[in-house]
Amino acid sequence: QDRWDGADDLPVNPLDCPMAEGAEMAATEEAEGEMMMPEYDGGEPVDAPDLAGQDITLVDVPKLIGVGYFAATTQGMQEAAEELGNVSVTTDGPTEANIDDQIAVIDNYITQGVNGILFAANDPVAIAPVLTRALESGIRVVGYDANSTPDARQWFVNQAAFEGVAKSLVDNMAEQIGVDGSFAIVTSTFTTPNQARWIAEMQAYQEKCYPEMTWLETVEAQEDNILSFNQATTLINKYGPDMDGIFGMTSIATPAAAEAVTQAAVCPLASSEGAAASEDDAVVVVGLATPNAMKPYVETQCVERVVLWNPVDLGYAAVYVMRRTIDGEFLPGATEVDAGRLGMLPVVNNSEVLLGPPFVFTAENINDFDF
Amino acid sequence: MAVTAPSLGRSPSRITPRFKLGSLLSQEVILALALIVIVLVVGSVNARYVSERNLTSIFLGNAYIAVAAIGMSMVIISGNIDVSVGSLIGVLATLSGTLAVNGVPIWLSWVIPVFAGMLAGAVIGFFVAYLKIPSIVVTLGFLSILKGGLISITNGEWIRDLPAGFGLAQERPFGIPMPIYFMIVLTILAALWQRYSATGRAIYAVGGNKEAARLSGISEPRVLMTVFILNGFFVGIASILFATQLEIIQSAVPAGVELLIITAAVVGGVSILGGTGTVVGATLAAILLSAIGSALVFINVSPFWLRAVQGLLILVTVLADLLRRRRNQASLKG
Amino acid sequence: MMQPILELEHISKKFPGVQALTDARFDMRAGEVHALLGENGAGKSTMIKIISGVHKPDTGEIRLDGQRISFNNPREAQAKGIATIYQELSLYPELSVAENIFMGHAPRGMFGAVDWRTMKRRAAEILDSLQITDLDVEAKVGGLTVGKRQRVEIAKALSLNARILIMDEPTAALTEADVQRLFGIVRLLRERNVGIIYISHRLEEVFVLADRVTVLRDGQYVGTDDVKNVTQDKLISMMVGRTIENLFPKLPTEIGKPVLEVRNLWRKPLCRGVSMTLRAGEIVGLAGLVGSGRSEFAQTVFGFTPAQDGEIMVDGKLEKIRNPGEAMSKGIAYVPEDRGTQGLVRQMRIRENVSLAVLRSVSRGGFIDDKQERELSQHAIRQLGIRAFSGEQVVNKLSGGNQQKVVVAKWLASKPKVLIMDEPTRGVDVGAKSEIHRLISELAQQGLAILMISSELPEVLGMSDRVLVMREGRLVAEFERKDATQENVVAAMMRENVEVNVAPSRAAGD
Amino acid sequence: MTTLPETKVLDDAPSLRDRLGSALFRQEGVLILIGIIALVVLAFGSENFLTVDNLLNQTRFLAEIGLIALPMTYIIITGGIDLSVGAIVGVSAIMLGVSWQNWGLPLELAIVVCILTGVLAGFVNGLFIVRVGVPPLIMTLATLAFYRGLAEGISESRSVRGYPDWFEQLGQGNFLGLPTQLWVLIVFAIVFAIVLARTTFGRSLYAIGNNELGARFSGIPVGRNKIIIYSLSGLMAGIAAWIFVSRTTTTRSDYGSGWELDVIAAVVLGGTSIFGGTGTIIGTMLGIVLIQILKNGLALTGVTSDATIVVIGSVLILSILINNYAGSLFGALTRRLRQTQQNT
Ligand SMILES: Nc1ncnc2c1ncn2[C@@H]1O[C@H](COP(=O)(O)OP(=O)(O)OP(=O)(O)O)[C@@H](O)[C@H]1O
Ligand SMILES: Nc1ncnc2c1ncn2[C@@H]1O[C@H](COP(=O)(O)OP(=O)(O)OP(=O)(O)O)[C@@H](O)[C@H]1O
Ligand SMILES: [Mg+2]
Ligand SMILES: [Mg+2]
Repeated sequence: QDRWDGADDLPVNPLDCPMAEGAEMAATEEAEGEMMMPEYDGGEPVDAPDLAGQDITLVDVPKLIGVGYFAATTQGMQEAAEELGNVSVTTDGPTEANIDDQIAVIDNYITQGVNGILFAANDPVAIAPVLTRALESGIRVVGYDANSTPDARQWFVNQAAFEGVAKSLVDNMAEQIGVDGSFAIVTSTFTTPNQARWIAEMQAYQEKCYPEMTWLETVEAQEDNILSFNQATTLINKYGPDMDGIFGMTSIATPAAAEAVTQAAVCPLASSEGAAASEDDAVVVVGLATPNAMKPYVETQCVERVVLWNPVDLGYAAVYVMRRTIDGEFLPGATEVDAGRLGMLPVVNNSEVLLGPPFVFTAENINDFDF
Repeated sequence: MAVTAPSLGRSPSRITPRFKLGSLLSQEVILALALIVIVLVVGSVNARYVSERNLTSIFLGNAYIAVAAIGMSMVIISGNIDVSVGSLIGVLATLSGTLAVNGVPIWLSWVIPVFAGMLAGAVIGFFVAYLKIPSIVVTLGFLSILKGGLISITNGEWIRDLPAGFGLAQERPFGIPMPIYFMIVLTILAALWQRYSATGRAIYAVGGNKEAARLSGISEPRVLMTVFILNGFFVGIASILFATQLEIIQSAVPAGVELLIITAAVVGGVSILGGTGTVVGATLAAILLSAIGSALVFINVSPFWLRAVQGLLILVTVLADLLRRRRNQASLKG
Repeated sequence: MMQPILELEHISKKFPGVQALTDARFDMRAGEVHALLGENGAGKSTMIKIISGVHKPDTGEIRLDGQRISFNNPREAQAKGIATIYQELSLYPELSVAENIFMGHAPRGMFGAVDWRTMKRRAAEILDSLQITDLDVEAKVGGLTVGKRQRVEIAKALSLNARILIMDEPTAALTEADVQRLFGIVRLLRERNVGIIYISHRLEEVFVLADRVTVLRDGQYVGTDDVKNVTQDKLISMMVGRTIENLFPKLPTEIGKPVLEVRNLWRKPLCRGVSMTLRAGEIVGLAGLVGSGRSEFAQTVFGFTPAQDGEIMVDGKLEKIRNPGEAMSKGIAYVPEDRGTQGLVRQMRIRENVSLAVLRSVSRGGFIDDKQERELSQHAIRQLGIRAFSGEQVVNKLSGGNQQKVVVAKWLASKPKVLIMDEPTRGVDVGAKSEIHRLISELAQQGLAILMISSELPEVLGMSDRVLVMREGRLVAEFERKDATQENVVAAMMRENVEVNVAPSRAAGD
Repeated sequence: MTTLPETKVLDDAPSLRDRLGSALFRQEGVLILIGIIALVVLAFGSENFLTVDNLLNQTRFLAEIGLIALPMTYIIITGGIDLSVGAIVGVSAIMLGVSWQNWGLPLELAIVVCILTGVLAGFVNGLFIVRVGVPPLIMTLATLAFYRGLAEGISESRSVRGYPDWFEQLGQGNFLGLPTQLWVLIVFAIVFAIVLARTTFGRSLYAIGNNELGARFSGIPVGRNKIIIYSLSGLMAGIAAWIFVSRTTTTRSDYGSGWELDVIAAVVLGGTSIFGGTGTIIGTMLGIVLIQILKNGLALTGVTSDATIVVIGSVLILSILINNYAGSLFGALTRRLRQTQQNT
């Protein structure tokens, strides 16, 4: 398996390895280290009307509509809109995660004339021209979940730095299967930018911090739950005892993998139903997923940990950032932004707002969340 | 009759065994052979491929595709096509889940979508059979309507907290997953029906020569209605298997499923020109596709080239079938 | 005088732009063979399609056994014991012979399941009763020759034991021998008191077979009479409204140098080392049984099924002919035998069909010249008297014979040196037939070399300077005009086929 | 009686009434009708809709699909189909990017590679369909997977970026006041329309679609023509890929996925019979435009895209339905006229 460095050949920067404690610290310190001298690299709308404090209409264009994840971000945006009172957001986007449809949708809203556009890009570069056009016609542009080239938008709300997610995933896996364990990955498609980045960062981080770990392979499963299930099952069958863990890179792949593990009766914990015959056969599932999707498996104890930021918060934050930007309270060079109930969020990488470190759901806390 | 019948065997000119064998079984035989070859080759590379567990999951992999492909075969044999099945599966799966979580008795939440599927089939059938709109147009239309409608209504909210016992596809009587039973039983029933029922035969007639069918007193519209309603039935079953395999239901349309189903049908030897083909072939093809998918993972094909190889293999099976037909034609002429 | 079982009165039927039938009438008695005659487009097929429930008449009434009925679809007619062999073959290419025969009324076993064994057995029985032993009941119809398909059609009609059997030009596709067989069957059925409506353009058949005859002209009823009271000329004048002096107007021509020379031409399975020469101004008739390979020979010369071996010389020059295009560029034209599938694009206009084979000649730099094209089609329509209201009419709507005229016109348009005509007058009425014959003679006189494949012996004998006979893909005999008599031509066609045909069914008999 | 034909034949050129009638009552007429209604309604729905800027801007989005729809019309007229067009766009686009960035070809050459890739892909389809006799739907279904696979394999699913500005001209720039790609579409549309309507090649396509055997007996090079149209399909997919890459300044291996259905929908909406034998380029273009008008107009009036595709789906079915009715209506009409003629 040759080195996987993602679909966009961007440089990776693995975070420091966990040193018993303070690992988190290290991470955030690093972030702050950047925050010292932020020189803003985002774009600027051309003579945008001053709408400070006035009612504004926003459009939210996710990668695609009609999937659980973006249903959650939409929910967050509506919450924010209600809190603020002077914001109205409509969500509209392509029905397939196609960049060309997404461009067309955004273009229509530029023509229709909204005050601000929130987007999650299907492709960071391909989406740039239409976003630039938006800026040129005086529309504020803020990204979330999936970034574009910086100068094509003003701010990007980063749910969790790629390297942060990578670190969290790999660390959690390592803790369960040991530093010499072997694992495979089930992702959506190799061309999905976020997944590609995460995988790239994971590989870099694993090679840096867990050199003994064996990286078996990465398989595609689209956004299709049955296919994800089949792929996971195939991996289990293929490696048998030689595979200790599976990463699920999407909110679909992870529960599907968990289901596969359950039905193949190779769950790690002896107490769980569908428990593995022996220590050897056991397959640990760690992945990105919404807690709701994973509750069944966490309850049966087949899965211990699920990593994710809160997509509701993500949408929520995006709207706040947009509002602040329009109100002129959040200007280039700022180091943090007030995001309502989420408090102050730090600015990283010059023009990105960091939602915070990824959250790790476990049996203890998972029932406190509903998204 | 003036002349008494010769026993078929004794009239030499009547039976050419070579041809009989050639025409009846070959497509299925080819697929079966391809299946065996793959299993043997990959198995020799990696023994785990032929482990009982993996073979099971190969059969399980495309079970719901196979079920849907049964209906699709009939549609295609009748000289039509249905590109809306993917959307329909998504809609029916969502329906099933919604019913279940809203306290409808589980068995009902399994049955109602099947009827809903037949209803949808009836509507499509009506457009095709009585309003005389080409099936590709109708189903292209329905593809968007169903998909758009589903998104507008559910907005993609996942369905979860499904009641215990809803997971029909997760049942494993005698250690064999439920979908496999459905696949096998339905295939056999459909095959028998197609061969031994008048309507079953009429499908071939309508697909083969509309005008002639009309002249021999076959009501084309009625046959087409039957075909599309049946298709709806199989799609309904497929959608249940699809919905009940995991603990959650994405209330969304599975991408590209219709192409997979159509592929299974045509690779199964159903002539897209209508008038010929069998459902057994379609099911075998579905299994073959699943076996290929799994095999490519086992023999470590670079994941990037996976789909290319898949396409190539599909092409090869199709060509094999084609050359067989050629041979039969030749043996016929000569 | 016995009471008729079927009566039609004051029948009118209008199609878009055409009054197919006006106040026509017809009646039929049990156990009679009633011939229905008329020019192409006279309304014969329409009449029988009304009887068999395909069309509903606009006006008029149908009585079966004295009481009034009306059929909404063919099934209802079949239920009443009316079976039909339609003019255009209607079979399922992908299905077996047995299934074709029983489609729509297959024998059922338990649980109403189709009983395949019985079905095949019954199919075999029916074929035997027609003494057809060269048909595999499990063979796909798609691969059969035109002749064989025609026999399947007949078996199909007989499979629902009908009391009224309608045959719309059943012999059009058959060769002499098969016609004789068919007559045998028809007589057999007449014994069984089945009433038979028999449409044909071959008048001699009418006199051999029919008891009564009804004539239509331009959709109107002309008259009905016992065959014994009428003469051929009487019938013709009833049909055409005028008398036709000579059916085979063979004009004297002086025969020039060889135009087409074929040496040991091979194309398996049905063209086995054929050699022949065709001279300018000469009409050569090619006779043979169905499946004797005449078409394949012709289609090989024409490059449709390129030769596997052998030489083709045009004007003494050795030519390589790999496809019809090349054949045409060498001046060879072929009028195919099956107008429906080979000769025409039925959904297209007359104009477009006539110019299809010669698009190059009516176009400049690849662009079609409307004016030239229209002139071409108008000329064709006039030259052959095609019955259509304009060149813009879609060929589908033309009657069978008029469609045949369009095919001929189409190939004449290519102004060939060598004209191969495969069944040029199949399904063409006497009037048109004599026109086509005259045309052939004239063309020959203008120096064209003509090879005429025909299953109608009188035509072959009447028109040809020489007669060639094919059997099983080989050229087996050649006669000069003077000694080409019915007897020895048929003999040449049949030889040892006789055994082949009869032996098995005898074996079946005991 | 026998003199009847001659008199009739003389006035052979289709009369104005026939021309008008058939034009109005063919699918084109229906589309124009629906189109006008849509324009009016939508114009009331949003003042931003019926503006030159907006409409011109829309043409950027329909250019690629439009270009591919041209040869697709040919193919469907011959009774064939090409499901692999989307995948060909993908593989062509990838070849453009990879040959430029990874193989270091000059971008101009890379563009040529992109287009040739398309042609080759289409040619392969045609070759198998004609020489081996694989039914088009099956062949292109297989290559749909295969070509997409090639795109992924060759690019290892990496996107190619960083194209120079001049390259973006085609997809984002203007020429003589119109979007550049609109010119490309217009030119090709006119050429394809003329070829289909006026040339022997076009005529042969209709003949093949209605009766292939008959066409072959008429000496029409059926095989050659089929290979040509499938290659054309590849060619247009290649050009579309070029425009698309230029418009999005990126190359992804998933480019063009799902386009096949959009294209077919447009062609069918344009009145081309899926069974072959009939169809026009004008119809196809109207179909393309109508779909884009709906997508854009509805969006501007605040309809979200999920609802929009519902509308488009319904329009597709309805328009054909209307057309069937209009057809029989027109038939009755002319019959009436003919009768009055005969009576006088
Ligand atoms: N389906 C139809 N639509 C329109 N016109 C038709 C149709 N069928 C037949 N006609 C017209 O009706 C007239 C009678 O046709 P019909 O087929 O009955 O003639 P026919 O006597 O069978 O001629 P032939 O001996 O050539 O078969 C012809 O002018 C024909 O063009
Ligand atoms: N329509 C057709 N479809 C398929 N094969 C055909 C067709 N017509 C002719 N053939 C081929 O040509 C061979 C000869 O056919 P055919 O019966 O036409 O011989 P023939 O001597 O031309 O008799 P006839 O001219 O009376 O039909 C057949 O064996 C068949 O293989
Ligand atoms: Mg007739
Ligand atoms: Mg012949």
